[in-house]
Amino acid sequence: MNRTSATAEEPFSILEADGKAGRDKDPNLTPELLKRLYEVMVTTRVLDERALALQRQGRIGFYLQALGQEASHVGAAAALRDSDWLFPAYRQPGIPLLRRVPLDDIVNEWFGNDGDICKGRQMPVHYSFRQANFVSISSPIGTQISHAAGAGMAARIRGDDTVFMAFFGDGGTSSNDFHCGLNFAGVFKAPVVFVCENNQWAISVPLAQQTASASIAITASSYGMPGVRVDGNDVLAVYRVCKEAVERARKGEGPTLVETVTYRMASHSSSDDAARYRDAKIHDEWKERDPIARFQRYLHKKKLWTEDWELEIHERARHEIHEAVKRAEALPRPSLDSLFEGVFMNLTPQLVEQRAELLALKGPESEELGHFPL
Amino acid sequence: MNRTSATAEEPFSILEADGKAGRDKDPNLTPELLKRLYEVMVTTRVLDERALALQRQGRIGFYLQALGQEASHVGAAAALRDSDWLFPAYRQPGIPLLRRVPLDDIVNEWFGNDGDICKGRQMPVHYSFRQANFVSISSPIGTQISHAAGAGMAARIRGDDTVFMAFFGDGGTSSNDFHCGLNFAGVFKAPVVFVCENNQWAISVPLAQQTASASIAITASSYGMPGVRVDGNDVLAVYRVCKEAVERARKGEGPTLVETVTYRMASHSSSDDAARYRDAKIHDEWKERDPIARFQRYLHKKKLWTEDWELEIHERARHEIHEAVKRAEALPRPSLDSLFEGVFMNLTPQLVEQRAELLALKGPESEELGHFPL
Amino acid sequence: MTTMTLLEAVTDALRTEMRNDDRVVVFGEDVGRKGGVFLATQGLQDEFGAERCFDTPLSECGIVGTAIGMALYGIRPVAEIQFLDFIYPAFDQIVSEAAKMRYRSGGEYTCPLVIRSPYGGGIRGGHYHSQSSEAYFCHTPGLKVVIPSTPADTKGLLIAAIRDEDPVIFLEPKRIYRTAKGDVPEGEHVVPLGKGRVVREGTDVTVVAYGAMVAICEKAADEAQKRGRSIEIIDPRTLVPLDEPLILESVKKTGRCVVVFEAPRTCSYGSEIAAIVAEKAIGHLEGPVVRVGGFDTPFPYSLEHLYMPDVRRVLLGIEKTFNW
Amino acid sequence: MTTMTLLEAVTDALRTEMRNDDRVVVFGEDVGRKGGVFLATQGLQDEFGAERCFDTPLSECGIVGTAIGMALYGIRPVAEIQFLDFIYPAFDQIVSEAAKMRYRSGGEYTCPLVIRSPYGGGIRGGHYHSQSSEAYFCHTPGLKVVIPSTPADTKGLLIAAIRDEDPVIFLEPKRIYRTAKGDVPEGEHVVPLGKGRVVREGTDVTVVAYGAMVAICEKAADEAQKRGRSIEIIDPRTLVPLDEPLILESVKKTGRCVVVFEAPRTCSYGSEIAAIVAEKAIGHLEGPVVRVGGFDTPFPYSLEHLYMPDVRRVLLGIEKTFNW
Ligand SMILES: Cc1ncc(C[n+]2csc(CCOP(=O)(O)OP(=O)(O)O)c2C)c(N)n1
Ligand SMILES: Cc1ncc(C[n+]2csc(CCOP(=O)(O)OP(=O)(O)O)c2C)c(N)n1
Ligand SMILES: [Mg+2]
Ligand SMILES: [Mg+2]
Repeated sequence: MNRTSATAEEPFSILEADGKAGRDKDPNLTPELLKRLYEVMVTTRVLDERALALQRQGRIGFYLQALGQEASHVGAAAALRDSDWLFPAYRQPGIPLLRRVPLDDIVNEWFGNDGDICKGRQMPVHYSFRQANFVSISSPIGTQISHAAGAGMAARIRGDDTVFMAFFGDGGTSSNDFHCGLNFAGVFKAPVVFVCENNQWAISVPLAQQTASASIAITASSYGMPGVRVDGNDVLAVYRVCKEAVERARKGEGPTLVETVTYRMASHSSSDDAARYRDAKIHDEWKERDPIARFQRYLHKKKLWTEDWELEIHERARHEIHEAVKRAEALPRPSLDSLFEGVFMNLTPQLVEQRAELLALKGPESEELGHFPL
Repeated sequence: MNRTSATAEEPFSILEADGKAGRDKDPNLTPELLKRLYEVMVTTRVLDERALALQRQGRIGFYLQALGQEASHVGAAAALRDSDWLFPAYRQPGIPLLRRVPLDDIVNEWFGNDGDICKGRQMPVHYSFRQANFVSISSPIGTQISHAAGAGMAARIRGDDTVFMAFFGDGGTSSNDFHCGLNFAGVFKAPVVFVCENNQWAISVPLAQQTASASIAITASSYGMPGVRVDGNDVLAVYRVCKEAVERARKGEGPTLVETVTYRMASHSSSDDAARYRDAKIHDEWKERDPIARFQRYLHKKKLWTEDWELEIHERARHEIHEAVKRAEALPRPSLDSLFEGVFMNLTPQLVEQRAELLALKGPESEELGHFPL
Repeated sequence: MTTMTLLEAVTDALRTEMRNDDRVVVFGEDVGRKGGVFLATQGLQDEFGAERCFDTPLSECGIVGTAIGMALYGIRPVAEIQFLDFIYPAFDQIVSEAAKMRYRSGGEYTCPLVIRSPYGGGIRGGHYHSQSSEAYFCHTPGLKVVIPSTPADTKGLLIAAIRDEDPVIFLEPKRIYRTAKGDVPEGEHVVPLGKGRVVREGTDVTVVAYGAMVAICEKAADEAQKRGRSIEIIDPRTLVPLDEPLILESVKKTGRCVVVFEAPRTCSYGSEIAAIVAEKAIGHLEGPVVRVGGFDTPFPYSLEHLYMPDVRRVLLGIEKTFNW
Repeated sequence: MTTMTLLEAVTDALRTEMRNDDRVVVFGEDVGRKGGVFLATQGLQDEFGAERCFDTPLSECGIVGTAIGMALYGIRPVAEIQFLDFIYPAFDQIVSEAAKMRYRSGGEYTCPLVIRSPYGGGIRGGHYHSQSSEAYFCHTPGLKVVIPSTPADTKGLLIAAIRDEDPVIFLEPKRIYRTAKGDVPEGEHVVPLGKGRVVREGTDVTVVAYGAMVAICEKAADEAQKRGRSIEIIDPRTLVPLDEPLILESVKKTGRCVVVFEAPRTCSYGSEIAAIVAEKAIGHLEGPVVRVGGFDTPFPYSLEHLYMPDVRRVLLGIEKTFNW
């Protein structure tokens, strides 16, 4: 009578080592979409590299890479319509690119300058892109999960057919909001696709210390929704699985939990050194499964990839980022006034008074600050 | 590739309608234990009735019955040794009786008088019985779940073989602490038995609005532990399932989630009227499965039950409660001084000052208070 | 005008705004079929259907988290937390998300939502059904905090809160849910956030009080009057943003200030009022600024009537501003 | 005596108590193998094993909830919250459970545990890695709140906190983790909770400051000295319970008081100090009690250096107590 714990099923995958698609599995996407996915993934990698370099040069304060996870989030988000909403975590830099957010909007955020949409309020990579239905990112892990559930509930109440996609990591599954967010979504049949990018690590904590569950996907049954494990380094597989989940959601059949099985190739962030706690061997194994190289072989086989094109993507990305960085560095900090704006829609009398206090100060501003996280 | 949600398995049960035990299922408990379980269950019911009557007469401020759930919690707790710890919710009144807590300690708590162990700090039924390893109950739903996990972790660290049992309701499974408590217990293999008394309702919210999961037990796999569904109105089944879980825990094999499927026969509390939101028909169906009547038939068959004995239990319970109430009502309120004691181990200077302020007051105390919850 | 209780005014406000704006939805634990444990949402599910007035699972974290998601998407959530004592599982969502959404996104995303919750002592609810934790929310930039003390203000302020473009914590003094009765305008009635109310005029001492403490202070003022003290009572109604001028002008007139509140004293809203007065009206003060509040202990059950400020304690506080 | 940084003093205190009492266990996110994101627990897992220094899943609620369970069972948990900004998922466990356990159970069950967390601004951490939320904990009866400002105090207070029979929130000013250096006694070193420290004596103004603000105030005091103002600086060290006499006597001597802190102003600990002074030293005040704190906005990233009190703002605050 004891229901013992389930074992993890193999992640669904399509792309084989040699670049072929598994029998009967190829979603047969249009060449345009295939090329677009590839371009975004490569550009994402270039962007990530450049940003980390800027951090190492002391030009921006912090950065967080998605190295190795490009297929996982780009493939998922590509399953949506542009009118669908995203509730991202901080490790999906490819999504703004996919949604054609201007590079300047991305780069200005790193610098927290006067051109930053967020007015320099948050650390780098905590984007907000309303035009792209990309909801403001915050640092506390997991909180966006119940937001997505709520937005989905709202769309149902309004009778809209918008679909919502929330991203979070394996660490995020331990959060309060994972539990209540999936629970509410299940009970209210919210049109949400929950994408857990299981990259095996939460900073220095490995998956086995995060949960005793055999997989993330099986936790879906706690919430009465389907759970799917998919190879997160296989952009076609991720796309296909998410497409099905999106369709279900749009038809009013409720939420899905998708676990993309992948690996965090970089350190957690620019402040972290994974060599302190992580085995290099496993790292090398995952390198073999690089999502860009795998997808490249597939495109190559389909005659959609050439070396020239590859070079072109790299060149364009480097150039455009370079230009955007140049413009960003020329911009000043947000104005002192801006410090008090947007706490509420209107300034309160108290904030007006506090602003006056600050404006009245004379003498040089002191700036003996430390570095993150020291 | 979509893992669709599991369906609920039938709860394990032993007692059949006619009082027989299912084939090969009878745990063959000693007559002493069988009689003790019955006596505690019946006494619990008498206690509950008396307390509610006191509340209706305006002699105590609040009460919460366990009508219909006597087998579920008494059977579970009976699987423990006295040295094992309990982290109860508010609907397990039979456990203090099982652990032979003096009636005066129970009754004084209802009155919040000077004899109350808790010094009148909490509403009725929020007991604490250190002597019985029965940890202080609080009102916020679910918080005790992670306490039990932590105590279990501590015992493992110390190398003790204590086992811990936490109780909570179906509503409690939606709490933050259900998720993190079971998660930590799973990861650290804490020797804990989590008992969810699924009585189908959380005040006026039915199970289907609480979770879309097919059952509570299947959520165990999210935490890498076994989950068991058991007939909560069948004291032998509950005992047997919990006994196995306790053994597993004691052997270092980790936690178990037990779902006792039962029904809240009474209104939520003395402040509630379930007729406002609940169908009487289902109620009647559950009445057929009354846990005391079912167990009585079994004992009767085993020649362990007589009408005289039944009367004797009732008489004794009524009499002893009556006497305890008489004594409790004769006791004064806790002293004014006590208001400031126990915030910390020692009074702080601030509390000494605040106490002096209160002691210096002259004139009659005002007492125009409302009733709970109005 | 209709005479109603404070509790009825809550329902009236919700009904009025649900009729007025179909984006308004009401939800929480037991608010649907049962109509709430205090019956504040009674009748709403019948009138507006289960899509707009519904029960949730037992998770305050989920209630507030999903409310934020709804507000982001553009509807107007009014979430009930059954007792303020149970709001803490949602604290992260309130403090880290609702309060900061507009600021952190440079105004791209906003959180117009209302969290309603009964608060305060006086109903024999003991430890966990009696607390006054307004200070936590007042200390959090980005939240507005509102506490009414009369039925008319309840309706007007709750409607204003629902229409506000920012998150509002709306705390209802449950002790006077049924005892506070008064005339309430029918239909539309808005009391703007940020404006306090002079409950009664006086010349000798300014007493600042809100929620259930206002009525206690009125009784104390009657008593004080008999002893020749003229008391001015100010009810700020909105704790954040505060109507500072109203309080400061009064204190400048009377030269004395007592703040009355139920919460534990340390870092309370009473401390805040005292600090403002000590910073901005020091030249006019003729005595100490006195806080009459709860004690720095958890909330008790049996001795509740001693824990909460009563007429005796308010009078003693008033006297302290003269004799110190 | 050894010279060490404030951060090293944290590690030293933990190591000392773990050697001294085998009931002490240290855990949290990334505290084990990695030694914490600030490396405060570096070396502990090597010395004491993974049973006594271990990583947890990413759940502050679970960290504190299980810490309470451990404390109930009789071991001595020292839990790390990676940044104070991330403590809110555990707020219910802290406020409803740890703080109230002793009181609600009539003393039957107690919660001797320590929650350590880096707090405050100054490391370019922006919105969510910079907040100072001590007031929430100070407002909660049943919690002790400790904030050191020197390496020696850090060690002595942390050891005292671990030995204390009640729950202690121990906040570490991360901005000065590596910049504050000083002599620290080796081995046993206990600084009793509830006793403040006179950082420097002076006659004209009392400045109350804690954490990273103490050093800023010392610089400001040097500046003020040049302008002929003699500043007395008091570091309360323990915010709850507070060493009130130390502050009140100083204010009675100087007649002026400025409180310096990083948190938003409303309902802050700065407001509390101001309220105490306005209540108990009013007759000695020669000027307003001035709060120099963070602003009532969320914490910014790019303008962090303007948000936090600096020497300029402390000096302005001091001047306000003279010219008002
Ligand atoms: C509530 C909370 N606790 C702690 C942190 C600190 N922190 C930042 S990222 C992180 C690990 C997240 O791991 P995971 O969810 O797996 O995402 P990944 O970084 O692997 O993409 C932690 C602990 C935080 N941001 N929020
Ligand atoms: C955190 C929290 N939220 C709300 C409440 C109010 N409340 C008290 S009991 C209850 C229902 C609990 O249902 P369940 O867990 O199924 O236990 P049962 O009463 O059925 O035994 C609610 C909502 C509470 N006590 N704590
Ligand atoms: Mg991860
Ligand atoms: Mg239930």
